[in-house]
Amino acid sequence: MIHTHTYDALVVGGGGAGLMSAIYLSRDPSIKTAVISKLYPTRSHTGAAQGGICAALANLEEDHPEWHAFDTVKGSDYLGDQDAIEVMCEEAVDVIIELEHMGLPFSRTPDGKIAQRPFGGHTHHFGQGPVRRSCYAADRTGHMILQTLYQNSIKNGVEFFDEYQVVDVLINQGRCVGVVAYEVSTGDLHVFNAKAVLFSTGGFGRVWSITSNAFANTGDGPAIAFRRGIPLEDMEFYQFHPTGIYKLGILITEGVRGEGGVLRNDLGERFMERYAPTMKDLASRDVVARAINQEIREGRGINGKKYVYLDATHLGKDVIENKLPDIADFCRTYLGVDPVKDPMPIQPTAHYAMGGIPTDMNGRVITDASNTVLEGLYAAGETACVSVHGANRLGTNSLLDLVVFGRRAGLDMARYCLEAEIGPLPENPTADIEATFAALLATTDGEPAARLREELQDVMQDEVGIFREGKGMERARVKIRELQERYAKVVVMDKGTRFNTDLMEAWELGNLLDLAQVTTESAINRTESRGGHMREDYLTRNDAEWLKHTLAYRDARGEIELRYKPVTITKFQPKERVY
Amino acid sequence: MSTEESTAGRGEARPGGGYDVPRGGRSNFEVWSWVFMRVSGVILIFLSVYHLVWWNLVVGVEHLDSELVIDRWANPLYRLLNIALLTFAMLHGLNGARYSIEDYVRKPGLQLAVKGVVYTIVIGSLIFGIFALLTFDPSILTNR
Amino acid sequence: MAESRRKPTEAGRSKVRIRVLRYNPDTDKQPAYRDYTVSVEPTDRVLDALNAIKWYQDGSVTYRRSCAHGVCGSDAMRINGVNRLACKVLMRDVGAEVVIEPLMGFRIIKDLVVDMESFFAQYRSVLPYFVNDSRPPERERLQSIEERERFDDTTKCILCAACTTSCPSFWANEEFVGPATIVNAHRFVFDSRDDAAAPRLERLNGREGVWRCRTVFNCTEACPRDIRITQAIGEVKKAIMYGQIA
Amino acid sequence: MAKEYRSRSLGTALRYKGREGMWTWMLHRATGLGVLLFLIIHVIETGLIVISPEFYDEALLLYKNPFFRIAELLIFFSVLFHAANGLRIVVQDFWPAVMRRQRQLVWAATAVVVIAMIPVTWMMVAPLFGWADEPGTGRHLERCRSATTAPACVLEGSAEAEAL
Ligand SMILES: Cc1cc2nc3c(=O)[nH]c(=O)nc-3n(C[C@H](O)[C@H](O)[C@H](O)COP(=O)(O)OP(=O)(O)OC[C@H]3O[C@@H](n4cnc5c(N)ncnc54)[C@H](O)[C@@H]3O)c2cc1C
Ligand code: HEM
Ligand code: SF4
Ligand code: F3S
Ligand code: FES
Repeated sequence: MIHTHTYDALVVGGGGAGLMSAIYLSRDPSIKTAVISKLYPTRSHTGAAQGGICAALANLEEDHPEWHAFDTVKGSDYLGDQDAIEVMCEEAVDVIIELEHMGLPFSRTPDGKIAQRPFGGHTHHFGQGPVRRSCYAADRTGHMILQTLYQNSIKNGVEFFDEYQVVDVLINQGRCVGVVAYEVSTGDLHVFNAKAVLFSTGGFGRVWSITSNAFANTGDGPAIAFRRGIPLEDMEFYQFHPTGIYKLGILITEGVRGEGGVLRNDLGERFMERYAPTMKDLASRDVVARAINQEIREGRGINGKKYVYLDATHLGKDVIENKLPDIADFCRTYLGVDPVKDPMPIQPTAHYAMGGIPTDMNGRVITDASNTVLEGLYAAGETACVSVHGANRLGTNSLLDLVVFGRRAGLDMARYCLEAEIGPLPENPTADIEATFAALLATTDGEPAARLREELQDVMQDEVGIFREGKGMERARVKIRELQERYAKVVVMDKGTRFNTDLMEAWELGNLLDLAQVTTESAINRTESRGGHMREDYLTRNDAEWLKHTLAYRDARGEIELRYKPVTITKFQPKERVY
Repeated sequence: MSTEESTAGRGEARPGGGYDVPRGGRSNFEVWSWVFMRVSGVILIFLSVYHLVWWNLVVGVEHLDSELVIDRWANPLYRLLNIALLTFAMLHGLNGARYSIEDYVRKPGLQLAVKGVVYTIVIGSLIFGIFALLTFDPSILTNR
Repeated sequence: MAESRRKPTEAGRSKVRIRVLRYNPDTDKQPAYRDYTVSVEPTDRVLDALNAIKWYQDGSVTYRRSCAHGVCGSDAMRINGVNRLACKVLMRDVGAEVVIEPLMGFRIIKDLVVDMESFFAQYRSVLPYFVNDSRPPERERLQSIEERERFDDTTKCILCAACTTSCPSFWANEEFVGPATIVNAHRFVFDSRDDAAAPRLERLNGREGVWRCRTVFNCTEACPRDIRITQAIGEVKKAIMYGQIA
Repeated sequence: MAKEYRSRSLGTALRYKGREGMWTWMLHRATGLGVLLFLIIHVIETGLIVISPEFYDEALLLYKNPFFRIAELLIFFSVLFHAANGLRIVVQDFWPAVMRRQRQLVWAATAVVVIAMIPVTWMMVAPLFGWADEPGTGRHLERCRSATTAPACVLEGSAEAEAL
């Protein structure tokens, strides 16, 4: 059955970015807004963010947005667009105060202000040493942001379509006119016709096998957009967080190191002193993750295995119980390790997509190097690439990205909705997706999607992970091709219409495959090392050739075509990066 | 970069009041009955335990007879204590019964009927008990 | 993660029988148990075992999940008779036979997926959001560490519904707002910056409000976030009581 | 729409594996209702005294039936348990902070009941088997000796009669 709805603005995804824009849209009751989310919004992965959200509030010591901007630019390995970074760091202060006014229960300083703590890569005086910049609510900052934004959406009477999975975007006559969503509980298709659509569907960490990302983080947004001819930017830059729980990938926040935790190898050495003499354990993530992998490769993993220790035992019970209670809980639950007494076994874990759907500073999706806007389509959050994170995101800057650019997108959509007319739907808007589902359901004798997914995740982890190298990535390219062919014969065991998550998982696998392919192709082509993209066959950064963004397109034959786009540089000229 | 437009109306609900004040039952009946349960309960600890210990352990059920009861009721203080015990226990028990009925009898009509029956029985026996204690004439013993 | 840990080469695996209460209203007359055997490691989560069933044995087994580490609140279900998050229970803690059933008191949509609409409707009924209509200061509203601590516990709620669906008062009476709603009211009632305690307490003072709570503690025992729910409810009751009769 | 299925009935509670708080709640409820039922009967029967003391004495024979002793014990236990547990609830209600130790509180209240029930059980059950005197025998004999009007105050053939 097919239902049709008409709205002014549609927000796809109920995470931090989506809700922030929905709150702004809902301020004007004349704009009919709906949030469509495949999970109940409070289940979004923003809730998993732990450490904090940075802003130069200077509540505890001197700090300035320019310092923050510098750190972000340096963290991005100079690939971030500096105009956007400046906007983000300027607006950070205001948006944090706004969140506080929305009720967000930040931890407090003794004089009642928002508390702040140091975080990886955040420094004072342009790199002189760590600064307390990360605002936090114990170690559940993301949870509190997500809850607060959801609460405010309820307060503003935002309309929600919960457990509706968007499966296609409708682009007609050069502008976006809506989406198609699958109502999970009934299997019905819904066509949403709208003036403006925002994609804020989060990340796609499920491409890798060791990941901090949720099962739901399958990159539906970018994959849908990509298939409809929208490019994806900087997909080769994927962040591996240094400290994931060994084997499980569950994140141990950088806040542990912010509070004074240190990394140790099998010899008990605090090895980060060798890799980053100034910032030590608080160097930027790419640097720390690589250092850990280096230690492991050189045989100094604990007992020769693929992990090292994150040691917080010297912090004392009070700090751990009060500032890092959830981390303590994870360690006790999943490892049987009490961080008060024992070090935590950690290994780098796939964490954050710097790349995504290219947008301008108002969240408008752009389709080429000259920043041509695709009317009516917006993106924000991890799904989008503004690009403020460049080649490597600093800790706490993602939550900031969500709220700053979620807000900007919301405002711009509101403006657009007031002046634009609703565009006509394309003919037979559900035909393509119906065909896709029918094909998936038709197979009765084939492989389970899970097997393909595992093989994909393994090859991506091994060949397109922290260390990359031309030959390995070629192998990955071949493997992904093979998997894409096998995907045509994947079998969906559940043939019903009611809450068919089997079908959805199979469809999501298609997204993972496409994104893995774009990531691999973009990475193979970039013959340098920069930020999260570390190549063993091209060990250094090469600004002369590669100080540019990648834009990946899918051409008519389904092949990937790579184009490039210049980086915006304002104040900070590229320099060598030392921490 | 300009941020002016974005600071407008931070943290505010949408104009025209985006939220409704929820409506609960406006009565305070539940809080009062809750408090009554605690207060009567604590009083009942003394009254009921005393009552039980006295008749079961001090007097002994084997030795019970009307004379003993009449003897005791001759003292107005004991009669008052008995009235208190009876009243508190019945009202406390009645409200307790209401909790259970409201939990387990969910059909509105049926609930009303069951409540009617139970209330009648409990209040009826309470009135009967108080009536007995008040109208009781200790002289029946001597008259015999 | 789960995927790589399920490789059959690893040692320490054992076979476990998982008994799932299955129900698809489109095809089944009533819920029925079905048994599956999976090979697990002691440190696997129950969610990993369910995934192993869904991915390789029976794709129609249906449940919600997302974060896999106890922070999103998707996968509350009844595991060996008690409400738990499937991703927070390790196989070594449940024995060789595990019975998995949906939360009690909600309509079953399919298998372990229950209809949460009434749950969220209850939640929305207590103004679960910050209200302070006075003009905000230029910077943050100040709040002391102690004032912040006052409601810290109840900010942890992930709306998983494990508490509400473990509550005998709720099983009996679905109009009872349930512990989760009270927890979320508590979070604002005791926030020194908030101004709307009165209407929230009024709602909770109603017939189906806090007074339906019989301090059974099932909620507190079930809460995956270790929120001291019954205590929070007690604090709300006291606040109403002193507001109304003292 | 297909048939709606949800688990919501009296039996539901029995399918959940609750802990201390849950079983004490069930017992609290059961004992409360049980005692209420008994109270109603008790009031009616005692009230009879107003109508006719003789009739009351007849009715008392029911209590004196040895099998009824078990019921009396149950009522004793019910009131004690309900009282101790009720007190626990009241304490928790007025000092919510003690709920951190809620399981211990349950065990403490239960311990009080169990300890109190040991002598009570002995005193009420032992006489049935002749292991001890009926409670209050001393007082009773005292009264019989000084009795002027007491009708048949000593049970024939009983230990008391011999002692007299
Ligand atoms: C464990 C962890 C810890 C982190 N800690 C920090 C930190 O301390 N500081 C920091 O700044 N950043 C942190 N990050 C990064 C940051 O949390 C995320 O990048 C960010 O939350 C992403 O938010 P989002 O709104 O873009 O997406 P999400 O919060 O992931 O939300 C995505 C939404 O899209 C919906 N959705 C997805 N697909 C569809 C579809 N097809 N149809 C409809 N809806 C769909 C989902 O239901 C969901 O509501 C952390 C990330 C992780 C994984
Ligand atoms: C002896 C001292 C007593 C104390 C301290 C006491 C205490 C309490 C308390 C605090 C409650 C409220 C429970 C709640 O709200 O969760 C309660 C409930 C109840 N009481 Fe008592 N009570 C006592 C005696 C009695 C007596 C004598 C009766 C019978 C007539 C009785 C019958 C009930 C009933 C039926 C309930 C309702 C149970 C429920 O809702 O689960 N109580 N009692
Ligand atoms: S209070 Fe605890 S159990 Fe209840 S919904 Fe919140 S997190 Fe879940
Ligand atoms: S289980 Fe229910 S009765 Fe109260 S203490 Fe928890 S809400
Ligand atoms: S999957 Fe998120 S709580 Fe279990």
